[in-house]
Amino acid sequence: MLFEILLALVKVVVILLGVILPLAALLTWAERKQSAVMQDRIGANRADILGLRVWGLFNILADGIKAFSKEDWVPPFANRFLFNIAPFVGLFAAMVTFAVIPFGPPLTIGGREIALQVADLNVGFLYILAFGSMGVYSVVLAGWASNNKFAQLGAMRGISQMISYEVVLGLSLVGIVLVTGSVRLPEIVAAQGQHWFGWIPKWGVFTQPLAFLLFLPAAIAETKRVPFDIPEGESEIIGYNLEYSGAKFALFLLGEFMEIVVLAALVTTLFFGGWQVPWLADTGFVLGNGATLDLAPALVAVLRLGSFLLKLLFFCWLQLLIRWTLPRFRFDHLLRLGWKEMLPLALLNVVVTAFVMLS
Amino acid sequence: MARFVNVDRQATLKTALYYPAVWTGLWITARHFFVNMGRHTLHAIGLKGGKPGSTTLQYPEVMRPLPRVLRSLHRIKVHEDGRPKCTACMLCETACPDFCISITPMEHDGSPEEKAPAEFRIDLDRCCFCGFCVEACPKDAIYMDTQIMEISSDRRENFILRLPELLDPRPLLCTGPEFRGKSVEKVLPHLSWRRLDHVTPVRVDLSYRTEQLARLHAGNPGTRPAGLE
Amino acid sequence: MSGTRTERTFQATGSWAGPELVERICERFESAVLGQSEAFGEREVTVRREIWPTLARWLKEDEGFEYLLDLTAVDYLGLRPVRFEVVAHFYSLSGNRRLRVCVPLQEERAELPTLTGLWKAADWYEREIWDLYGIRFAGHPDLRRLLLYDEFKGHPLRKDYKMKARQPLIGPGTMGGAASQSREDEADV
Amino acid sequence: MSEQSGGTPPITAHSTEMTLNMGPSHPTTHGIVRLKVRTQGEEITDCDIEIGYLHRGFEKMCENHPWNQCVVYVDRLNYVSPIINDVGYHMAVEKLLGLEVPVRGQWLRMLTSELMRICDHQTCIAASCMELGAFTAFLYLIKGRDLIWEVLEKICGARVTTSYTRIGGLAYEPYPGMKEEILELFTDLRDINREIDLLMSDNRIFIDRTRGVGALDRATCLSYGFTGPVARAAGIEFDVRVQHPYLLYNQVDFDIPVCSSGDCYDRYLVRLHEMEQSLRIVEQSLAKLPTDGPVSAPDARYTAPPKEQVYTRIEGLMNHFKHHMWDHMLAPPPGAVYHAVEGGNGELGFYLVSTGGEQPWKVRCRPPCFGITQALKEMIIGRSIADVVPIFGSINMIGGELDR
Amino acid sequence: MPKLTIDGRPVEVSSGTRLIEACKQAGVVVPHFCYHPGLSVAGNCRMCMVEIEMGGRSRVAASCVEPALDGMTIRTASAEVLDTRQGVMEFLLLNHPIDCPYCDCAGECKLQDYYMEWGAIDTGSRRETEAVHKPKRQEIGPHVMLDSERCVLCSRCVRFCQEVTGTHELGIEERGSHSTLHLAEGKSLDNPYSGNVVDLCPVGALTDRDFRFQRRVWFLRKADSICPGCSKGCNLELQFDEQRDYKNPASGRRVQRVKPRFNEQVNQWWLCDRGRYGYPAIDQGRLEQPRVTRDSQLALTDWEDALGEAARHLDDELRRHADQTAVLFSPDMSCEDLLAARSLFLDQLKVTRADYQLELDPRGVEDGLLMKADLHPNRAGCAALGLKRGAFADGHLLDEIRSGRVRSLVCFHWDLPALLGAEARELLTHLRFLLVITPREQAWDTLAHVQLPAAVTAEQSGSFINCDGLGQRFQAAFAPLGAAHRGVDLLLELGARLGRRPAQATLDALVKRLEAEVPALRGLQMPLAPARHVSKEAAPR
Repeated sequence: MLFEILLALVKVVVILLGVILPLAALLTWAERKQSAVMQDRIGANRADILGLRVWGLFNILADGIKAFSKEDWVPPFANRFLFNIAPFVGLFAAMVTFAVIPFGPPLTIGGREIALQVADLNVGFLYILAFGSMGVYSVVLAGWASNNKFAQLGAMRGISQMISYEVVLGLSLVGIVLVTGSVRLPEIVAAQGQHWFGWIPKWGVFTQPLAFLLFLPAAIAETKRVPFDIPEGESEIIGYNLEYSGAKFALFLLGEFMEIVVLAALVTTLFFGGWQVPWLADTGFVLGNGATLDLAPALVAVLRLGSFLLKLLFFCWLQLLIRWTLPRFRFDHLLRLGWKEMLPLALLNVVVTAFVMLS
Repeated sequence: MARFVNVDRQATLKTALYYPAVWTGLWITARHFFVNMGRHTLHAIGLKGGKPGSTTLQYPEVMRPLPRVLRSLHRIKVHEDGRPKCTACMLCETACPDFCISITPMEHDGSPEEKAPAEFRIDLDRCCFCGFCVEACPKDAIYMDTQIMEISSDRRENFILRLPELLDPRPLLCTGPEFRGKSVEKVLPHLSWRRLDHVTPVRVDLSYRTEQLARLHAGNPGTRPAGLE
Repeated sequence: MSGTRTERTFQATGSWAGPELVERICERFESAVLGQSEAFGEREVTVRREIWPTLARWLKEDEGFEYLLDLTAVDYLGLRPVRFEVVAHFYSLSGNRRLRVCVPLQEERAELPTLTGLWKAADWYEREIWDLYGIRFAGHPDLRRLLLYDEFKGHPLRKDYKMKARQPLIGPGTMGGAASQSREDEADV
Repeated sequence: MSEQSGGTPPITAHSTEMTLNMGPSHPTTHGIVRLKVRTQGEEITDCDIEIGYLHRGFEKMCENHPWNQCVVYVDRLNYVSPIINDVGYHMAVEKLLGLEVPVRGQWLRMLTSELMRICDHQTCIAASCMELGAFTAFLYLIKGRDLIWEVLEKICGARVTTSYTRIGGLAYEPYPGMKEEILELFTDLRDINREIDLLMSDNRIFIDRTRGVGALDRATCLSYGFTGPVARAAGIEFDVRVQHPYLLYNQVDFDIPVCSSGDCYDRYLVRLHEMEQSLRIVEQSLAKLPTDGPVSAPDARYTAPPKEQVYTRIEGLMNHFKHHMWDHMLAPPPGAVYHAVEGGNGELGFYLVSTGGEQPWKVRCRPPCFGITQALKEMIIGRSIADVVPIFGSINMIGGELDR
Repeated sequence: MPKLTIDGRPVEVSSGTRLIEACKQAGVVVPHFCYHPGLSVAGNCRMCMVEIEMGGRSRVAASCVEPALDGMTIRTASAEVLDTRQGVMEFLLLNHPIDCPYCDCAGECKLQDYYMEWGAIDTGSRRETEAVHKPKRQEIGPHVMLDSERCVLCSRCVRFCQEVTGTHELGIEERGSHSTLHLAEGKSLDNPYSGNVVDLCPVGALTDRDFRFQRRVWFLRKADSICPGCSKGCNLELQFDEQRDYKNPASGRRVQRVKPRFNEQVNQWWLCDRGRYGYPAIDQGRLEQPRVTRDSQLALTDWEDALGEAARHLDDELRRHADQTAVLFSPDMSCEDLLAARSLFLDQLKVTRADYQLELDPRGVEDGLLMKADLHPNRAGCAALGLKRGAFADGHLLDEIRSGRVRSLVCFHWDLPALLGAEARELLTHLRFLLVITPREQAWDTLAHVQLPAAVTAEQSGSFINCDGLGQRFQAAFAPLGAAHRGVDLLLELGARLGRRPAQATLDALVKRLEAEVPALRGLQMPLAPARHVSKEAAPR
């Protein structure tokens, strides 16, 4: 038992410090650099250590130092307590979601099977939805506690947006659950290791294409980024985090970037086979025509971990691409899209999937 | 030969579906991304001939070539013997719409022009860089071709150019707060002041001013005929 | 610069209203027309203040001048016996012609009826004229200063407003204007 | 605001309405303007527009400067298309003087004006896109603007504060190779326009944000005195270049795009198409530009003599002095003129009054975005806060000419 | 009375009128260099050519030489005339140096004006040959600088020295293009009217050494004033520039130069050098702040304090020893100041002893031309206002003090310490109270109890009556220096401290009262406010 707890702790530390935080931090850099390259610019690259610039990677450090050394200012008219905890709520919600993501196949070390997942909950799927929706509290608290009209408006928009899109989010995933027959994420990933005709992997995106097309925007809406950055809408109402500055503002940003990572991980897990590599079985590559290429189990594990990471990075990249390309929705258009267009489609998807599964 | 042409555009199914146009947009930006990344990579591995990966420049290490006509910081030309070409004719002061030029003239024995500026001040805080002074100068003296664009300081008096700086503006270049306390030699190689290379270094002869300046600073308006009383 | 000048050969670049319009105006408003001219190819009519809104309505409704392109004022202090002149530029899109109408105004009665009922554009133009020249527009729904702040003293485009006039400081830290500088050249109104 | 807008009840702690101040420094207001907005939830119920934050006393300054020094103030009216202002002002002064600008100067004035119009529309579309969140589109357009500015810099020695024209002509001769450089530039500009078209025009998010937003009917547009792209988007066929052709606009072939509904989307479309038409005008101007001849009227009374004459000959020197000295410089005969050009935002008129002095008695600029900004109130009342963004972007308010 | 037609306009002029004057009467200004109405006709510049048609024959002739005859038809701008003028301009510019940038005359130079008006054409005639060079920068007198290269040989200066001053310093030697203006052997242009040759020179050949390089003429503003230097009351124009003094207060001078103003009755076109170069007194040696002596200590103070002190003492003196109080007016004061002072001290405060003369008044040189021995501009004004009162034996102030009949004194402008000598200083210490109102810093030390700074002539509007009984108005050119007050304002303030309401509380009221009282000041034109300097026809050149 003690070992289990210790192992879980180690996993938490490794995942948090080894994957999410660095990735989120890296994303702050990637967002600037990628947008710059998209826009024919050079992007941030001035921070240097001993004249070494490394394409501006040290800007992450500089940003961190700057954000955390700025004055931590609470407006006098704000509700101090709620104002202070709001960013942490957001950060927490984004972090804990990662607990159920399987980022690699179970490893067998010393005869003991170690799942590359912090917690293999039998309700992992619900857990994600549950904690994903906790993010809304951060927005509400920040907006309300700031006691500022613009922040308030942002919070209001945030609530309706996030609550609306949770419905679509959940419904679009029902199809996956129906197809894979499980709400445990490792099982969902495992189910995507199969192939049709030996060639086409049974990834979620192929079994549930409509669900994917609905899930992606709905999930981006949950992260409150362009084109769904209405709670922020920096050119209209500046947003729910208007009164924040310094470290706490940085926490909001960090939370946002973590959500990007989580979202990428979710898309990977649910729709792109998680750690699965097409045609890679435990023993090595098995192609549709029967050809095989045997690989050492360690190599297979590394390939699968790498595959997960690669997919994760790709979806991070895609999110950034979307963020810097599209204009912002209007509030009512967003709700119309959610309730009137995506929700019926999601329901249809569930019905059709169920029908197909039944028949 | 001009016609009014209606360019109304109707909504189509393609637009109604969101995704087609969104993917088109993503494709455009992604293409920029990959093309630029490719160019950056080629550049990084040493193929410097191709197009650069970005339209922006790594300022101030890299400077865009500025055209010669660009109106930048003022300077005053000198004759071969080191005298300023300016004869304090005041036309630039007259033509200046911002009243930023102020010249104190004086007699100059050593030149055929008889007259020279004892003091020539340009208040850059007021200057709008219109170039009227250059146009007005009848002696080919004042120019705005130093290509010095970066003029910064945290003190107003640093924005007043006087005759020595106008004749050789290079010492000016260290007025910014980040350069304070550093020597010219230390600052110059870092910045774009290399630009000044095309402003030929001149031998400036300001010796004629000493007496006049001393009088100015002493507050003595000079000898004049006795008054009525 | 004095001396001989060549004859001004000016080609009209746009079409301005022809003399027949002026004839119609004279016919209709008779004695209220103070003068008319065609200089530089531009048609100008000077009228008495009394007929201002009537003339404008007539121009808009009967003569097809849909546009009130510009409304401004000129201060002829020391040049003309009547100090102010409100100048309007009308434009008829359908007939493609322009017309300038000037209304001289005495300083003591610097007031005109508003045109806001005819052109919405008149609203801001009139506010601007009030702001900068101090000419009032009777019947204007909201005659406030437009470009300057409410505490501004004087009307700066009047010729007797000195170029270097200073305004009292306002806003927080000036103790309700008590600390405002008093200078010789401060605006005196 | 509540005091002024009469009937509306004041806002109290228990009102469902609230007052929002958008501006004077608010991300939507790219230009300093303050919208005091009264909202019911997200819906705007009333609005008061406060302008004047950029009031620099343009008229007063011009009244206190000689005729030929006003150009530095005129430049800064519409700072995204300064040369059009320069041309407008100087054509008005030349009208007063009865001065004819040589053909070469006219072509150059025209082609630089059109380059400026492209800059103006680029800036406007770019800013609207950016405020809608499409940041990349913004930078693509700004990149295009910068390409033009780089040429402009070589033409007149400055990027924004051009001071390009003079009474009787231009301040600078075109530089060698200008024609080729501009034509080369056009491939890039057209690419950018195409990319923007693909990025924005069919994007439903963009269409939803702009279609049907900010539209006013034709009668209201006329009543507010709309001119330029905003009027043409509403189907009003008015363009000073057509109705009152100035310079040599009647010698080039171009279309003037017109839409019918007058909403933000149509304004965007009109501007997008106008850029292409301006490119066409520039191409034709370049083709027709005479290779030699003066760019300024060679009239000793109005234009300064060439510098080599000033340096070497007493005649030139005296002429030069007479051009610059107070009490001797150019003074148009008494009279008043109004001259309009098609600015980036519509009819840009200059009403000048001369009393025969060396300084203008009055320099009035008819700012094209004045009426349009005034109509902003009518456009946004009844709409949501989010709609302020595209509407404000599409009217292209330019603080410099609005507040003067 | 010949009747003639000038440019289509019929004109009738008195017989013997030169054509150039006839044209002027017809409103046509004929360009000219050598002609000057105050000098004899030389007819050597050939610029004033006009076309004369008479008896069917037409010819081009110099209008300064030809007398107007009945039936003449004059065309001043016909093709032939313009051609001639252009030729003259080309000829004059042939050897002219390229000097405008450092020639003080630029801006009021007839060559510049006429070139733009009549000769704006560059014929390029000097392309091959080198221009003739002549001596430049010659100091030919204490006030005048000569540049022979710029000279157009109009000979106005030569004629002035012959005809007006009769001193014959200048002449023209050599011939043809080598003709040069030069000083007569062993002479220097140092007559007391030498500054006038600078005004006469139509180009930049003769320039003012005092004004040399001080300020370009197109920056100057002008105000009509009267010379306060002597009782002649010459009309002059103060040319000043206030715009720049803030930048360099040490060397800033407000008045840049003084030019004569034409007045047929007084000075015609001329001005003596003493009046012309006396303007530094406007800015130098001025009392700029009120001074008060307390406990034998001289202290600078503000107006509030100084006026209070003066009023307290004066009130005290008048209440207790009214008969021992005297007022010494000054003939330097304007009539308005005098009236205000009279109304305060004589009419309201009932001071019984007053005078405006002093026994030791220095007298200047008197010549037949302009200079007068009486160095005060307004003695006649003082007389006209009847300022002598009480037993004040004709200016013998010292006797009065010595005898104890005067124990307190209000002294205007007079520099008593300088005029009266050491003995007087001793006497002045006997005074119980001494109030001094003066624009000048004077060596009163602690003798004066209160010194109040007043404005000088250039700083206020007012009027003088000259030695011939002619009343003349002048205008304020600029604000008083430092804390100085204009005389009228100062007296009104002082009166208010003493609880007196003046009968005439404004300058306008004073002017009206003066017009009613003094016949010489009736119906005078009020000069206009200072104007931007227009050099062209301001002083006939």
